[in-house]
Amino acid sequence: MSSARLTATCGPITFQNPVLAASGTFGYGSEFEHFFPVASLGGFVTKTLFVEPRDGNPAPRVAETSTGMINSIGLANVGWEAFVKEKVPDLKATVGAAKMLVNIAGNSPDEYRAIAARVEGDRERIGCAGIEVNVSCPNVKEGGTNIGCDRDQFQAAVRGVRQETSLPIFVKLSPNVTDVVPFAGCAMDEGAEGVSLINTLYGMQIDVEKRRPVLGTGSGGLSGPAILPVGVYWTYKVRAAFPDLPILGIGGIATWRDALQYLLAGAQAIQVGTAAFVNPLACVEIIAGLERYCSQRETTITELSGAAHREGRLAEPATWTG
Amino acid sequence: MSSARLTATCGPITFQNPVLAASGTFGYGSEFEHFFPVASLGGFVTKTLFVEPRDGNPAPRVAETSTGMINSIGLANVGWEAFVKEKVPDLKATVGAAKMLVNIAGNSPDEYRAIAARVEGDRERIGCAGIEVNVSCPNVKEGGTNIGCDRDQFQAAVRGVRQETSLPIFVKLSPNVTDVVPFAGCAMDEGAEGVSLINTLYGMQIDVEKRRPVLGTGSGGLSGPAILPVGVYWTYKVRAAFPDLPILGIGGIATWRDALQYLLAGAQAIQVGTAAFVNPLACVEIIAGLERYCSQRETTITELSGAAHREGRLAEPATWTG
Amino acid sequence: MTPSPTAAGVFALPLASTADIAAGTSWLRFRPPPDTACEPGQFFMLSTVAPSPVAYLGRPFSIGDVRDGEWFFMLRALGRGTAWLRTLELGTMMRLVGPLGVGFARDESKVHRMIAGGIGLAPFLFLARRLRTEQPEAAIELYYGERDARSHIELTADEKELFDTVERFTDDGSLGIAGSVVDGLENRWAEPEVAWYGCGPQPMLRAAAAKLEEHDVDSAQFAFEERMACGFGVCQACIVPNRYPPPRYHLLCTEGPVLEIGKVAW
Amino acid sequence: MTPSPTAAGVFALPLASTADIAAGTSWLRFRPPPDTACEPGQFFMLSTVAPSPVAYLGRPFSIGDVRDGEWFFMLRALGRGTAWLRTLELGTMMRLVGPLGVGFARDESKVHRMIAGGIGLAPFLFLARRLRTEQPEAAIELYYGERDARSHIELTADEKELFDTVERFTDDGSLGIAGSVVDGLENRWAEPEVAWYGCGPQPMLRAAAAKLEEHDVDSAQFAFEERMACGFGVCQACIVPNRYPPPRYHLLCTEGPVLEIGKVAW
Ligand SMILES: Cc1cc2nc3c(=O)[nH]c(=O)nc-3n(C[C@H](O)[C@H](O)[C@H](O)COP(=O)(O)OP(=O)(O)OC[C@H]3O[C@@H](n4cnc5c(N)ncnc54)[C@H](O)[C@@H]3O)c2cc1C
Ligand SMILES: Cc1cc2nc3c(=O)[nH]c(=O)nc-3n(C[C@H](O)[C@H](O)[C@H](O)COP(=O)(O)OP(=O)(O)OC[C@H]3O[C@@H](n4cnc5c(N)ncnc54)[C@H](O)[C@@H]3O)c2cc1C
Ligand SMILES: Cc1cc2nc3c(=O)[nH]c(=O)nc-3n(C[C@H](O)[C@H](O)[C@H](O)COP(=O)(O)O)c2cc1C
Ligand SMILES: Cc1cc2nc3c(=O)[nH]c(=O)nc-3n(C[C@H](O)[C@H](O)[C@H](O)COP(=O)(O)O)c2cc1C
Ligand code: FES
Ligand code: FES
Repeated sequence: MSSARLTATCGPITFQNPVLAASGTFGYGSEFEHFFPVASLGGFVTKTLFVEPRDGNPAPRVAETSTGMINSIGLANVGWEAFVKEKVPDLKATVGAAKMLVNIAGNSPDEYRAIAARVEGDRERIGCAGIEVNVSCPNVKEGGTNIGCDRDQFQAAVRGVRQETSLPIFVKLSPNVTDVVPFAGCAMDEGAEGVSLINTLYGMQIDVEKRRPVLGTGSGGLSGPAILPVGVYWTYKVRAAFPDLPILGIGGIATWRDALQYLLAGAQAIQVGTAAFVNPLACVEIIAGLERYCSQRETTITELSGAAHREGRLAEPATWTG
Repeated sequence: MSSARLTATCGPITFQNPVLAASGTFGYGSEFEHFFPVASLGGFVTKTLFVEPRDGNPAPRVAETSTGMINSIGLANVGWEAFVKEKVPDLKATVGAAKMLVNIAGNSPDEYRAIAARVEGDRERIGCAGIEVNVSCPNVKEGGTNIGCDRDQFQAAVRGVRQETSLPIFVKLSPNVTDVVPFAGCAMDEGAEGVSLINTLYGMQIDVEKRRPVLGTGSGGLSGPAILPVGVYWTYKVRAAFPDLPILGIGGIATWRDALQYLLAGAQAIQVGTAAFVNPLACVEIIAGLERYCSQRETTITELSGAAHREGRLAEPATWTG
Repeated sequence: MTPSPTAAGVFALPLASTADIAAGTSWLRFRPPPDTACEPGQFFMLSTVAPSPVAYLGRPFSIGDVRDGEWFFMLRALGRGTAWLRTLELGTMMRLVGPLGVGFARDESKVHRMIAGGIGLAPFLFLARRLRTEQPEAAIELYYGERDARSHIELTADEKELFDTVERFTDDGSLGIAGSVVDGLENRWAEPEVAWYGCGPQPMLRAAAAKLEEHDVDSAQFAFEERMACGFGVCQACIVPNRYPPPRYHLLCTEGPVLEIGKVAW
Repeated sequence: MTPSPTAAGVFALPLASTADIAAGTSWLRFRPPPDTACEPGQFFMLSTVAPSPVAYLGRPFSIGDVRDGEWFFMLRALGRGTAWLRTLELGTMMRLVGPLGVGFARDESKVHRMIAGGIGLAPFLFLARRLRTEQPEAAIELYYGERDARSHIELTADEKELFDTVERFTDDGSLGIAGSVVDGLENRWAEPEVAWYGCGPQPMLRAAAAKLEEHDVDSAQFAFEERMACGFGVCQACIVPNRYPPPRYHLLCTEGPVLEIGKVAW
């Protein structure tokens, strides 16, 4: 149980603390039970689920970069049916007081609609608090354009999900666009309760001995501390544009200070991914750090969220650099 | 003098080796003379120059991030006239056998045209080998949309420069777009001799004690080892799309292995920025490392450039991650 | 005895000692809290508590030996991360996540035969130590190959005691028998009542598997290697193709690292 | 004597020794190659040769003392990077870029008066040492303030010898005179033939500059601080507003870190 100071309200969902396990980095929960009680987290986001199971990409699937990594897992997942039958019973027990968000995706706007319908149909059985919509997928029918980077497809995918479910929806935004803000606006306009940001950046590593890309698929998604400033930037921009849109901040968070950067920039809660690979206790340490910060300064997560905007110090983040 | 193995041919320009000093990170050259002979570099790119001098942004202008930094210098520069009168004489002497690229920018496509005309007018006096066009500037007349992130303004800026000068042009691309490839294509179509990539990523850091952004302008540009995989990715993609378009690879290069990643991904030469702040000898060490690699393996920079494509191992970098 | 995965933990421990045992190869020693059980073939993810500039992710290492309640890891510097781990000062606070994965099943057998290539030797001292206690009558054999004498890890007298036979091979003949372990085993693949264990480079394991198959040996436990980001089943990095899909892949860190060779699509 | 910037270099040197001198404060010692000249007030950018996970960029430190050809830096742990630098093991290979910037001009004067706040003490031992040799007749005075006795850096007997007067202040009165250096100097601002030097937190420097101005003292050399990425004039990070623009800003790392106070727009 976290103290009341840590309560994090993200639109319709209240988390006992603002620290969530990010999609694809905490498996189906039980893997972490050896290390700490997953129920002590604010929330838990499942690996992305499709209607059909996916094997994912060939090896190598990961490569280490400077304070980060690239991955090309390829959204390997057991598929909806196996998830509900084989994973959910344990997962529900594991997640306990933490809120579960089911992360979903598809290969076309229609597939998003289909998986959302499945979640809606099984919602009682799963006991999830909401849905996170991962739009970082290529539309296989339209020749691989990434759904999260194309406004029309993005809109169609979110709309389809909204039509199928009354569960709270968080749309997980890709940073691989010219401007994340209009995507957040579009999600809001389509009736999403909030946004999660950011997913991974495009990245590649070359093996200089073998003279070819390290990953089996060539390139992958960059995550880890390296990308922290990028996630904080977009959190700040989205919060400035839509002050009432709840944000789950993600990207490079490894310490309570990192988490606090996102909260101050405008997130209501945050997610931890890559850092938990290196230090499975990262979330626990972050919760403890935030608890200490809040009680020493007699403040709350709710008060801190977006506080960097209240100083009125900057009109608009610089578009000038260099 | 570098060995012949290191000769780097980038369209019409031949560099004695593939290691260039990046814009805005090597001042006007003389600052590095204490540390090593700048003339031993492949090339030298000047700080971005405008027609008029610019003071740049208020402090703090830099903040350290995980293996990187964000900066909001704001393109402080002495302006064209002072550059030619006060800086060029020393700079020419300093640069010597290294090739000088003059980096230029403006606040609107018209200003790009104007500064290009000035370079053309003074080209004999300066003795530069070419122009690098920095498009990472907001168009102040059009309310701050970044010229490098807007196809129409980008095209207008490059076209203006091309019309004013017959010097080789390298357009320096921003990674803050959904897809860098069409910008490279546009630069090529407008008659640019090549592209430089990448400039900095948008980033922000929040001071968790003061609860406000660290940089005076709020946000800045992210550089350093953290962004290496992003630059390598876009180098690979641009080379795949336009095999004959010369590329100067930039972003996070600190070691010869990093440099080689860019070369193998498709760059003909590379630039070093942030790494030279930490280790002023970074370029020298990179040149020595490449020299060693090439002679041990009896190969040349020309042969290595793009070699990661020749393995025929991947059809297309993955758009799937996660 | 089939090992059941023991509960993994996160341990922050100072590096207690290091000892060089061959070119680029060292023992790393730690003093864990009492009663933390490990099984031969299991592994730990090792990283430094202070974030590292060189290796952001942890690196997997087999539990190399357990003596007087202390943990030993046999570490060979092969790349950036391992080279850096070898340079750490005594007392450096390390993070050890484990024990992870499923180790070697130790069924009754007349002969336990281990084939090791290079640093593939790592899990076998501990395996032999356990087998000695559990099956005192069984013969324990080690066939261990290296590139050359410099890389060869010389066993201590105590370590040699763990085996009834130690046959040593080097590619260049600078120590032991010249040639590969697989060639050197020529006439012994068909021997009955042998429990086979393997660990080493992929080409060696593949060659050994081919020999075993050729001789109709249908069971052998090989410890595999694959890039790992987490080590405990959440990142899906560590895939090994499954001979009998679905699923298409095994997850090496939780189903392995020790796998029956029949399960793997080579 | 007006210092001319000496040629800077990149030195890779092992950390030769460290010594704690107050809460969170140490001396770091290095053995540079012979004949590398430094001027008081100049600084070095310090980093580790192996890239650091904690501090990617170098950090600026004044040359704190030069004795028997060895360099000393007085380092106070104030944030992430400095805390980490204080934990480095002896022998760690460090990169020292410098000497950088323009130090203190040392004109003839009857009295040389240094006002230091906290770690602002750093450049003054070396300045005093030089002045002692160059102007043996002049009086050298130090007014040094700290938060409390714990933070107070106790000078050694040899160091005290460098000064004719040492007045110590603490905010809480736990050592020396209670109160700030600026308050403590109340009646001495107007004294003639005093060369003023200052280094310390911005509010203290601002208060001192106001006092000097009030008393029509038109020259004083203060060492300033600003965030630096390079330290040698290429990144344009280290700006200090210019009292008489253009240009609007001084570049502290090359024009400073020591500036005549009249040049700065406070
Ligand atoms: C279950 C398991 C147990 C192991 N036990 C031992 C042991 O006891 N002693 C020992 O010396 N080594 C052992 N290894 C191999 C060791 O983990 C690798 O040598 C090490 O990860 C290489 O890291 P690097 O940074 O030096 O190599 P680099 O090649 O520089 O690493 C680049 C990346 O590749 C990965 N990588 C490279 N080689 C391997 C490999 N062979 N296996 C897995 N990942 C690799 C690294 O994790 C890293 O992400 C084991 C590997 C596994 C999977
Ligand atoms: C010319 C010069 C000489 C100095 N001499 C000394 C000295 O002799 N002894 C000493 O202990 N300190 C000295 N300092 C201050 C010292 O450089 C800072 O305390 C240090 O940079 C803080 O780093 P950090 O990572 O601990 O702080 P953090 O606050 O964690 O650093 C965050 C960032 O802010 C910058 N920063 C923070 N505080 C300062 C500061 N006061 N000055 C410049 N940059 C800062 C850091 O470089 C870093 O990029 C000097 C500073 C300058 C500019
Ligand atoms: C302090 C600083 C100033 C820069 N100034 C410029 C500039 O004036 N013009 C420009 O085109 N790029 C500028 N850049 C971008 C660099 O040239 C380079 O593209 C970028 O930093 C990525 O490379 P790096 O990671 O090696 O630094 C600047 C970068 C930094 C860090
Ligand atoms: C190995 C790996 C697998 C991931 N799988 C998914 C996924 O299935 N669905 C998803 O939405 N995001 C996935 N992500 C992205 C993370 O949830 C997170 O958005 C990203 O890694 C940035 O956060 P981090 O820097 O804390 O890891 C994955 C990330 C990694 C590293
Ligand atoms: S290493 Fe992460 S799942 Fe196996
Ligand atoms: S610190 Fe880079 S210019 Fe001064």
